Amino acid sequence: MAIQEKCRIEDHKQVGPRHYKLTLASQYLASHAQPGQFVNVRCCETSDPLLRRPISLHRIDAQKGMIELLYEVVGRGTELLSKKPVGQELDLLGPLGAGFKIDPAKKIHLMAGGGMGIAPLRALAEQVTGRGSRVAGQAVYILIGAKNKESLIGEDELRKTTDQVQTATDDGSAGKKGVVTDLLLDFLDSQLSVTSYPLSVIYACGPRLMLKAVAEIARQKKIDCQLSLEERMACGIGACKGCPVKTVSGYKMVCKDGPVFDAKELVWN
Amino acid sequence: MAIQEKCRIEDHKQVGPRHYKLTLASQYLASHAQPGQFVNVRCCETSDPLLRRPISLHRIDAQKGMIELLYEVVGRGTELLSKKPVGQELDLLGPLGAGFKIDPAKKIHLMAGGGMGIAPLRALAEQVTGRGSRVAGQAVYILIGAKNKESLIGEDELRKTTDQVQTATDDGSAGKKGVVTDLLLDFLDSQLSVTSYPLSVIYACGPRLMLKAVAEIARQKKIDCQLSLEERMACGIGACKGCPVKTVSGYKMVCKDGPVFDAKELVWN
Amino acid sequence: MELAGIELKNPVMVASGTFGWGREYADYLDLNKLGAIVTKSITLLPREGNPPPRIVETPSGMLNSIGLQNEGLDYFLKEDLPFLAKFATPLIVNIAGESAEEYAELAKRLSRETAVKGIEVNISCPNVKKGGMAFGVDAGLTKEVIAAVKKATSQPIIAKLTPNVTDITVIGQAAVDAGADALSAINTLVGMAIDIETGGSRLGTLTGGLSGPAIKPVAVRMVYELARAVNVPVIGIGGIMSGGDAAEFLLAGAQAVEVGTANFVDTAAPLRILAELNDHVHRHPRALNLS
Amino acid sequence: MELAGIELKNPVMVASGTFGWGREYADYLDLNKLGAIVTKSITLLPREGNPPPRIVETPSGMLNSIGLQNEGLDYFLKEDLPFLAKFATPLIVNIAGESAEEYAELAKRLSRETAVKGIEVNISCPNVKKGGMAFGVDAGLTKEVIAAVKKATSQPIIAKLTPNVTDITVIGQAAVDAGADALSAINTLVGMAIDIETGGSRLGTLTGGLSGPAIKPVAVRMVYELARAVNVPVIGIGGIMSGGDAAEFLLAGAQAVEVGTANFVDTAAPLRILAELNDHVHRHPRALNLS
Ligand SMILES: Cc1cc2nc3c(=O)[nH]c(=O)nc-3n(C[C@H](O)[C@H](O)[C@H](O)COP(=O)(O)OP(=O)(O)OC[C@H]3O[C@@H](n4cnc5c(N)ncnc54)[C@H](O)[C@@H]3O)c2cc1C
Ligand SMILES: Cc1cc2nc3c(=O)[nH]c(=O)nc-3n(C[C@H](O)[C@H](O)[C@H](O)COP(=O)(O)OP(=O)(O)OC[C@H]3O[C@@H](n4cnc5c(N)ncnc54)[C@H](O)[C@@H]3O)c2cc1C
Ligand SMILES: Cc1cc2nc3c(=O)[nH]c(=O)nc-3n(C[C@H](O)[C@H](O)[C@H](O)COP(=O)(O)O)c2cc1C
Ligand SMILES: Cc1cc2nc3c(=O)[nH]c(=O)nc-3n(C[C@H](O)[C@H](O)[C@H](O)COP(=O)(O)O)c2cc1C
Ligand code: FES
Ligand code: FES
Repeated sequence: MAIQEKCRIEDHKQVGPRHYKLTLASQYLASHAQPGQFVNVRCCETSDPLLRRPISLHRIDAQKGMIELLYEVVGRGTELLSKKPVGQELDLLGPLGAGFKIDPAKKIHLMAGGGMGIAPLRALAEQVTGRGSRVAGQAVYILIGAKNKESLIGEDELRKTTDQVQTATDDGSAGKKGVVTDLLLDFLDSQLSVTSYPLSVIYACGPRLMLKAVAEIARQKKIDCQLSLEERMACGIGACKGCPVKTVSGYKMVCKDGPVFDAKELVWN
Repeated sequence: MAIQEKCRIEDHKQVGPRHYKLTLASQYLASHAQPGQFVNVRCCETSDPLLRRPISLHRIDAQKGMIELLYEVVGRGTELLSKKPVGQELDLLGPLGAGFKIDPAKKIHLMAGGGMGIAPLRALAEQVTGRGSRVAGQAVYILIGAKNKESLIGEDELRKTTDQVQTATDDGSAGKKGVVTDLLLDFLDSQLSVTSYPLSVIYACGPRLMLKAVAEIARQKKIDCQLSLEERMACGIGACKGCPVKTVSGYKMVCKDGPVFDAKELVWN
Repeated sequence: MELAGIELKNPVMVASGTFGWGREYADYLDLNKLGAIVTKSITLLPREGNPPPRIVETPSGMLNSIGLQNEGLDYFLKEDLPFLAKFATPLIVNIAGESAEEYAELAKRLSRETAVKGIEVNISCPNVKKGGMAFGVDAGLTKEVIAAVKKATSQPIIAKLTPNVTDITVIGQAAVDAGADALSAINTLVGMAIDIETGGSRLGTLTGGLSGPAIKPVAVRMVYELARAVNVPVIGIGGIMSGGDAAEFLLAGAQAVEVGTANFVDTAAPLRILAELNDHVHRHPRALNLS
Repeated sequence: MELAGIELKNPVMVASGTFGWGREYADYLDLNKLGAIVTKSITLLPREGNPPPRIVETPSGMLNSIGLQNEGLDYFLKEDLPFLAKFATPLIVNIAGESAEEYAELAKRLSRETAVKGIEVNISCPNVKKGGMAFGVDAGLTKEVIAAVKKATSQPIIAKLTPNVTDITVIGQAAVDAGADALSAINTLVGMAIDIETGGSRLGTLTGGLSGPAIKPVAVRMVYELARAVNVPVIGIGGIMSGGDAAEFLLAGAQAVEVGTANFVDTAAPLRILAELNDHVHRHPRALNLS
């Protein structure tokens, strides 16, 4: 069950050119949220901007009663958010949506993040590896794509969760020159045996075109694949029918039925 | 001439229950503003609240290149303003309007402020007394009315400019129990000889009803009187015709023709 | 309190399409405490709705182009009504159709349900190609639809009006003449938002419906006009975010209000607004002073 | 650039009533750089305007009830025109009247002035008891006023339309049929704000005109509808605060824009908006993709 709650800002750091990490105190969210779920954040008290902003859970620490959000300033809502000082309270609604599903039959976890798409992958990786400590028989590989070196956020932190982190940038200023699907294809073709495919699962989050390409790769290679989608939202709780995504069984709501969907369910156009 | 300018916040202090003093760096405003003039302040960058907020110049310090504003949080604009930290810049338009006129023939300056109406009187008192040091032959008396002790703001500071400060509160929790016009009447009747009336001038700023009462007293006693009015504003520069006040020669604009008017000009209803 | 024969628990209801089927908000507030629940518009057959994006934020408002996505009447009766029937709060079902016959059929079948206490007739949805607002901008068609619904049901009928007209009192009067027991106003204003990068609409459709605080001044004005023109109760809708906003509509002549977009911003909105309104009314027992 | 026979310096003009007589803004920006100056509405005789308060802020907008306060045509010709004539910027004079004859008389006398390059006919002011919007909500009266003005002048005529209508293209077409060389849209939406402490209007009048970012989605939609319906240029107005907003109107089909309420927020608004627009157009040489 989700709740609407005012949470104290415990930490708020700039971690990239327009990127921030926000730590919030919430025993409820920290104990109930699942990787892939999100919170709907009220960025201001006046009516402009009016709507909440959906942000994924980047880290979920039940022990400390803390959650972390990782976000990029792209417009007015996130701009206002970035100005909020430590100590102030933030009005959150969450945890919302259906997160990633961890299938115990899968041993190889490939996580592909494009841009800010890496945000929910940290929580996921920590969940799979038991919050930081590696779990025997479970391999986590993280593939990150970004525009350039500066916008490659969180790599070091992800390495704390798995030593298998590969990066690509559009301009080659860090990691491989190329996009995250290049890394994925390369990995599947040269670092994973075809016999491991049934034991593997791909989780991806990022721009729509990237997700479409990942879905296509997964389909071709017959690998299970879960995608975290984005859509403009109003309510965030399935009430307004504002955030549809086309699936094989008609429109589903990204906020409620997702944001994580099985790639096989989705209809691209 | 007024300009639109971003000014750095040099100091910002809470000085009462909902009252703040804001010090801004602006050589231009500090050198050009006259007591009774105001600045039109942009309280937020988004479109809600949309319009600027008019605030009087509380102090004008050409030497330091600083101005001070004294304001009360009464709504969303002033609320947002009160949150602005030192170091941030504030978008100001000013100095605007016609301020108090200091007539060299007047020797006795009676200043009556109700509530936040004392804000412009500080600058005026400092002007009359030559910024803090008493000027021979010029007497400045300041009468302040407020709801209660807590909202009696700036008394101590005003005493630095003149030792003639009298106060009244509605509930008698400080100074005399009563309103500022009680102080004024009392002063005129028992502390000033009728022969001094022609050498005297009353300046008043405060709620409309108070100003109306002050105007009536001045009319009866035949004392010159200047009143600083308030009206809802949009442009602040005489362009929109949004802030009319009825005068003997038709509607005039508070922002441009005022905010200070000769009491004789005004038509009350 | 009673409004057009419906026993409201209080004057603060939730607006159609902004509160889902109640279920979605049940975790966040006690549905028993609402003035009434107004459902999202229901159509005879399931509707898939419009392509995404369906939401664009605008200054102090939002455009939506949902397009009446819903599972249709049968599904509603089977899946949603039993849930809603559990609450002590009166249920008002909002209906939309492409013809007067469809509206009548919906009304007829809904009035068989004892849980349904009133029918709000949406003749003002701007997001569908057929029906919806096309009725509500035309006094003749308004009459036709409302008269058909009136014949089909003995339930109280609320005609929900569109603000996209020159004179809302003409449409309101037509609805009353045809048998509407109350009017609700306003539905959304038709608006557009263009993506300046692509040159295309920022919605999946060309236009959408504008709601939220931005439209409140227009809504208050239209409610005021209606309340003076017709002799049935008017329900005020449009940009209500606070008890003060609700009070404004009541002062304008509304007997009750519906809270819409505010639900998205604050899941507790209707009950917060009710508490603020009660508090205000307490401090101002009687304040109505419009010339 | 040329618009309906007027040589605009660029597509960003200032909107009537929000830029005074130019003079008020001369300290803040170079009037020579504006696309055109549109004056506040001028009436034949002086008008005192409405009682205060005349301004109420609303979410992302404002209501005004100025009521066309101005000193009348004679005063304008004597005191304001000589000042405005000094600038290289084309001058468009906005006129308002209580009858077709008054509009015609204004147009006739203004067209004798060589400094006047065009006449904007305000048939959309919501803040006067007679004339104004009463014309602009009625296709017949619109035709009557515009035809009278057309007969009285050979200057380019811009009919300024009200959004408070069911179908703005009907009024727009009527204006074009009667001889309008261009249309400008929109004037303000009629709105109300009630003081919940007193129960009275927060304006000195009962209603006011809503302007600012809040109305932009409605304005863009109406400009889009007009641009597709008529074969004269359309000037977009309503809530333009940035170059992006201006671009939105151009993409919707406007040939130029007028900046209104933004002038109150930022005295440099029109030139900032022009710079931002040029920058945008530079990055997006051709982006127009509305279905
Ligand atoms: C389920 C979900 C989880 C998300 N998680 C994160 C996260 O962890 N970190 C992060 O930085 N961002 C995340 N986003 C995207 C984030 O919600 C948007 O960047 C944010 O809402 C933009 O708000 P704004 O006011 O700053 O920008 P706006 O001014 O509203 O828009 C600026 C641009 O941002 C894009 N945008 C705006 N809203 C959305 C939206 N709801 N979905 C997608 N794109 C949008 C649009 O392209 C728009 O042009 C997530 C979105 C969803 C739907
Ligand atoms: C020339 C002038 C000088 C002023 N100087 C000062 C000053 O030095 N210190 C100070 O604290 N205040 C001053 N004011 C009043 C100040 O402008 C308002 O308090 C402020 O605009 C309120 O903004 P808000 O958003 O906080 O309140 P809002 O939410 O806009 O309104 C809250 C309440 O404040 C009042 N109010 C709002 N705007 C105005 C206005 N323009 N004039 C009068 N009352 C208004 C109304 O009663 C309203 O109900 C001055 C006003 C004028 C016109
Ligand atoms: C997302 C959304 C969906 C809506 N769906 C419906 C609907 O199905 N039927 C209807 O009559 N009104 C619908 N409306 C209109 C609202 O009920 C209400 O009339 C309007 O939004 C104005 O109120 P507000 O400003 O408080 O939101 C919808 C509004 C929104 C924002
Ligand atoms: C204070 C004010 C005064 C106005 N006066 C006039 C006027 O005299 N004549 C006119 O045609 N329009 C007048 N308007 C309407 C504007 O020109 C413009 O059409 C409207 O405000 C919408 O644009 P905006 O949202 O950019 O302000 C006025 C608007 C405002 C806010
Ligand atoms: S945002 Fe309302 S249904 Fe998803
Ligand atoms: S505020 Fe515009 S004329 Fe005074």
